[in-house]
Order: sequence, then C-alpha cells, then structure tokens
Amino acid sequence: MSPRLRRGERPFPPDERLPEPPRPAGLVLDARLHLLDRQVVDVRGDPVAIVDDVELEERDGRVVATDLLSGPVLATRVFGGRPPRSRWHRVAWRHVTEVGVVVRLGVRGETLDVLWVERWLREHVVGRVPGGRHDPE
Amino acid sequence: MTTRRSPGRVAAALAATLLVGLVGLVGGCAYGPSSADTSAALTMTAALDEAASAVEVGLLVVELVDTDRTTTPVADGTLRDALLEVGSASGSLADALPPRHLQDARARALDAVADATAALTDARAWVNDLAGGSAHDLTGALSDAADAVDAVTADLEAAA
Amino acid sequence: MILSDLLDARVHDAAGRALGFVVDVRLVLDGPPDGVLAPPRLHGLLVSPRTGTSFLGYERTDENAPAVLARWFRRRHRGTFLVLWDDVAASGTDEGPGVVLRDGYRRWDPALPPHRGA
Amino acid sequence: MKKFLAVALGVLTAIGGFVDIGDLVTNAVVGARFGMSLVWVVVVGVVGICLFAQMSGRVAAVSGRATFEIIRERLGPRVGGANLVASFLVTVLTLTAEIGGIALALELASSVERRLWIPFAGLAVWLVLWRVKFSVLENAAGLLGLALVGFAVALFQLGPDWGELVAQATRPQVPAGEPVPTYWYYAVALFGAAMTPYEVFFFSSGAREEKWTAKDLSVSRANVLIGFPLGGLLSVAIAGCAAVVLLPRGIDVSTLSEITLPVALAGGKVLLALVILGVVAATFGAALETALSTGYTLAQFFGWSWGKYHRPAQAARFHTAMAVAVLVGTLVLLTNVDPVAVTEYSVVFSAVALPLTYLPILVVANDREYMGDHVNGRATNALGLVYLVVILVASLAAIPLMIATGAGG
Repeated sequence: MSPRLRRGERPFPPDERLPEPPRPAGLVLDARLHLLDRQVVDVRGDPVAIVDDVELEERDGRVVATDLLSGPVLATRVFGGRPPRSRWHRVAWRHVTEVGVVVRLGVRGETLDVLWVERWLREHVVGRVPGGRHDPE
Repeated sequence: MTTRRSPGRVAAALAATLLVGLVGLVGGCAYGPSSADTSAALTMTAALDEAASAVEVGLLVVELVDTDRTTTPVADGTLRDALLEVGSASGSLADALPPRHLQDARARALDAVADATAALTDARAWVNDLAGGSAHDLTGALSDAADAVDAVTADLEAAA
Repeated sequence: MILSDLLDARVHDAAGRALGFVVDVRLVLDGPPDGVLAPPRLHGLLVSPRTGTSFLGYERTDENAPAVLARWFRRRHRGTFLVLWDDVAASGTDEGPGVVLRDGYRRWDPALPPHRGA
Repeated sequence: MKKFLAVALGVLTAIGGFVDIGDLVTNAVVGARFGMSLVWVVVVGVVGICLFAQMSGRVAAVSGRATFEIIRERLGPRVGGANLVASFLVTVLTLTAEIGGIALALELASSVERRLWIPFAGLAVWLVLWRVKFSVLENAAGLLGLALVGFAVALFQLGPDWGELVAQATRPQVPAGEPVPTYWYYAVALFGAAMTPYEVFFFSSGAREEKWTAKDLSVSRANVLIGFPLGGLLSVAIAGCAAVVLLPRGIDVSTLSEITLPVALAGGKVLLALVILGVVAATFGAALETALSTGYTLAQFFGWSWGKYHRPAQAARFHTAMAVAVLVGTLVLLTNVDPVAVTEYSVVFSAVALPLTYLPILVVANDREYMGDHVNGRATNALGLVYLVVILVASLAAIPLMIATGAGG
C-alpha cells in the first residue's frame, strides 16, 4: 500500500467540483504523465536514454526545467535518497525538439555524455569480438 | 496522520497466518499414531509407481526395437532415462523408515525394483547389440518385474 | 532541485493541516524558446489524498476505455486538485516539511486542457 | 500475391514458433496424467496469447513503442523495475530450459551425452544472435519447427478412439486418483506455457525490428489469428499422443525421450527423426527468442539502443546483456540440473509474472495519444478485461498451488 491520508483525515469532500484553472498560453505537460520515463531518441531516431528525472532551476522568478537527467538518478527514484550532483548525467533542454510519445533531440546521441557505458563497451568489448562491427547476414 | 499500513493490521495478518499454519499442523497430526505409517507407505507407493512407469517404458522400447520402429540412440537414451528412474525409486525405498509391520513389504519392494533394474540393464545391453537373447525373453523379464512391483504396491495400499 | 524532490512529497497548508501528496507536476511551455522549444515552466502541483498508481493517466485525461479500469482508477484519485506554483510558500527538498501552501491558496480542477496544443 | 506470401510465411513461422520446450513438456506431462481433460486450458491460453500478442503488436506498429518501453513509462521505475526483475528472471529461466531442450534433443539424435552438447548449444545460440539477420533467424527457426507436425501425424496414425478423446476434452473431469489441487496446478502450468511473457516481448520488439507500420497490421493480425491457433492444435496433438500411448501404460513423463515414444510407435524411424529435428529447431528458435527478449527487456527499460537491425557495436549494451544471459543459462545447465524440471518451473513462474506486463499494454492500447484511430474496439476490450481477471487469478493461484501440491508431485 502506498502512503495515503486516512478517510477521516481528508480535508475536502471527495466529490467536490473544482473550478477550471486559468488556461496557460503554451503546451501543458504533466511531468509524470508526459515526460518522466519516456524514451529519449536522437536526431536519427536512435535511443539515447530514458528521462529518469528532470533538473529545475529558478530563473527570473520562474522555476524552469533546464536538463533531462539519466543514469544513477534512476536508482534513487527506486530506492529513495539523492545521488551527488557530480553523478548526474544531463541532456540540456535546448537539445529537445519534440515531446510526444518519445522525447526527440536535435543532435546525435554520440555527442552526449549519457552514452559513456555504451561507448566503453563498444570500444573495449563488443567492437573487439570478430563480427562485432559488421552488419548481420 | 498518514499510514504506511497500520501496525495493527500487520499484526492481525501475521496472527491469521500463524493460526492457519497451526491448524494445518494440528490437522496433519490428527491422524494420530498411524500418520507416520501412512507417510512411509505413501513414499513407498510413489517410488513403486516411478519404477512401474520405468518398466513400462522398457517394455515399449523393446517392442519398438523389435519392430524396427526406433533408432539405437533413441532407444538407448530412453532406457538410460528409465534406469535413472528405477535408481531414484530404489533410493527413495531405501531412505524410507517404515514401521515394523511394513518392513517386510519394503524388502519385497526393494527386490522388485532390483529385478526391474536388472531387466532394464539387460534390455539396454540387447538394444546396443552387446548381449544375445530375444525380445520375447526381455519382455518376459520386464513383465515379471512389473507384476512384482504391482503386487507389492497392492499390498502396501491394502496395509495403509 | 530535481523533479523527484517534489514528487510524492507531503503537502500541508499554512496551518499545518495535511492535504495529501504531490502526484504530478504540471509544466507549461510558454516564455521565450531555449533551443527549439520553450523551457518547461513549473506551473503547478497536482495533489492527491493518496500517492501511487497515478501513472495510468485516466484521472486527468478523457480516456474512457476500458470503462471498468478507467472508473476504478478515477475513483482511487477522487479528491485530486491542482495548486498553482505561486500558491506554494515553501518546498523543502529533504524529509523536512515537504510542500507548504500559502494562506489563501486556491484549488483547481486537475483535468488537463482537452487539446494539448502542439 | 506478395501480401499472400507474407501472410503464408508469417502463419507458418507462427505455427512452428508457437511450440517451445514449455509447451512440449507440459502438454506431454499433462496428457500422460490427465488425458485430454485439460485441453480447455490450451484453448484459453491460445485465445489469450492471440489477444495479447495482437494488442502488443498493434501498439508497437502504430506508436513505435515496444512492450517494455510501455511498461516503464506507465508503471514508473519502481513497479516497472519490479516487473523487469520478475520478467527478466523468468525469461532467463525459460532460456535455460530451451538450451537444455536443444541438448536433450541432440542427445537423442546422437547418443552423445547431453552434458557435452550444452556448451555447444549455448555457443551456437550466441553465434546466431551475433551474426544472423533477424528475418533469417525468425523464419528459419519457425519453418524448421514445423517438423513438430509429426506429433499430429502420429496421433492420426495411432488411430485413437476419437469419440473418447473428444468426450474427455469437452466434458473435463479430474481423473480418478489425481488430487484436485494437482489438476489445477497443471491447469496453471499449461496456461503459463501458452502465455509466456517472452513471446510478447519478442513479438512486439520484432515488429520494431521489421519496421512495421499501421499498414502491416492486417498481415500481423492474420499471422497471429491463424498461426497461433494452429500452433495450439500442435500442442493438443502432443497431449493427445501422450494420452493415447502413455496414459494407459501408466508411464509418467519426466524426460524428453518419453515424449517421443508415441511418435516412434506410430510412425517409426522416419517420423521419429522428423520430430527430433522439430524439437531441435523449436527449442533452438525459442532459445533465440528468449535470449533476444532478455536483451529487449533490459534495453527498453533503461533506454539503451537495441535491435538486430543494428550492428552489434551499435547496440553494445544490448548484445552484452544477451551474451551474459546465454552464458548464465549454459552455466546453470552445466550444474547438472534437469532441463525438464527447469521447464516445469519456468512455465509456472511465467503465469506468476504475467499481470504486470499485461495491464500496461491493455491500457496503452486504449490511449489515443499513442494509438490514434487504432485503439481497441469494444469487443477487444471486453475480452481484454475477462483475460485481465483470468491472468490475475492464475498468477495469484500459482504459488499456493505449487506449495500445496509439491510442484505437481
């Protein structure tokens, strides 16, 4: 069971009709519903990472998302806690070109540091086994 | 103010589980002194069933080889599997600790399974062309072993 | 700050009354573009009396099928409301106080605007 | 014409690919113990896998999202991660069983001991994953697996009392001498054998491998709706052979060699050789599918680059994961565990792990953001909900039944 308020402690009647909020001018995203845990693909459509978390920052009195995070932050979303800032792998929001069923980037994944494990395995293991760099037949 | 699952409920669930477990244990013992007999008899009949199944496999393989319907590797592999089964049956029989009045039945069960093992090894030698004899003789030996196994099984079921 | 600092955090009003948990964070892409898209601005928090199972999305969209599932998940999230970020007085990052709303905050209907624009 | 060929090829590979070591062993065990009285479970399982594969294939073709991407996105990292652990373990267990099945079948074909075949089988599986194109791999394994039709031929040649078999199947009863929980335990096992999670991971990821779009939906639907039921008939034939030959003799199936006895009796050496070839092909094909599925699930959960359409170096983590899974399966078998026993556990745990994979697909198949006009119809949703209940019940009952019956004892 996930945490919840007990029935008697709920401050408001559950079936109350609430007013419609002021309609904002731009695209509306609910982070969990539309952004978190979605696949990030690069400009060619190759998978880069999953949006494991999002970094927010205060700018001119507004709080905005600056980077998508991936890697060790996943473990802390599962088990709780918070990884040290030095271990966040970031993809800057300015690379994002589209948020739909996937999050699309305008750059090649190769240029991003989130892919270091993939690159390491390619250089040191998979690429060295005969046939590793050939198309399947 | 918030509950992760109130301790009261956890305790209740634990208590319920324990209770069910206890009832199961007591229920299991409710047969009284005869329960040990029953369990030994059950172990032994299960082992005899396994041996009976293996002997039937042997009979079928001999028939298939005799009518040239199977290959030597398949026949050999099948008999080896059957031999593993009688081996395991004999192990379970030896391992059981039946009460006094079932000791005689256990001895006969071990004999029957030993006969089955011998008949199956003969069949395997014959299949691999390492022994003479006819399919008829082998079938006879296997059938006798099957009868012996069945007889002990019937006795055990009557006694239990 | 990262999103998971906010998600699942406890929400209280200024008087210390527990209101529920942050089940989602509403972002709006308005303002000047950063690259191709505007950076998502933190618009508000969705607060529900219970956490978890907010993932299926039924509670805030007009998806209705299969009806039995949609009804069940909606029922579980009755009482969810939206508060705007301007109404948030403090958001502690650690176990501390969680999110505290300012006096006179307003609760809004949590449904997403029907057309998400593009 | 081209479309007809595509459907024909797809149907044939679906039939040949349907039966794996799980179906083979479970159906033979059940046939030898319960006759045809559990055939209804195969029917329930086949309808279920048709529904599930069809939905996941449609989601993959229309939205481009394979099953585990959907699971991660809808269930989040915690529940999705728990599902990943469960599904991954079950798939590795199934992979182990399939590699064992290859070794057992080769042992029968050659009389070289199976322990010597195990490393060879593992290596062959890895080599094919490493070098062979997806379409070749899928079609070759499926077509060779068709040799299992030998079981159906055998059943006809045995000339059973069809009326009796049909009566057993249509008026199912728990046979005398078999405890009721054992009957239900094997019902769950058969259901798990027909509806293994890896089939869905493979099917939906395969749609991406072959770059399906909404235009391919009719072909894929035909493959599933014709191929899987025919594959199910093959399963029933395996149970039928066991029911006709092994049940009356009191033979309990615990080895692969016993499963082939009815075939030899009915069709002699030629049919026997054909069926052994079919077993090798079917288990080999399923070993490839399960190994790929281990890679698919991990890669899709963590957002790695995946797929056989890449060179291995372009999907380095995906290929590393598969190689490790094959290695683990091979090493487990080398400890001398009985592959048939591994199979029996793998099908039951498949049933346990299914609900968390099924629910997100059912939900997303109704989401217009993903599916546009291709959302589920009313009939599909009605059936989908019925199966949600069936899958939940089977999953919850599996472990208690396993304990109560001593795994079928």
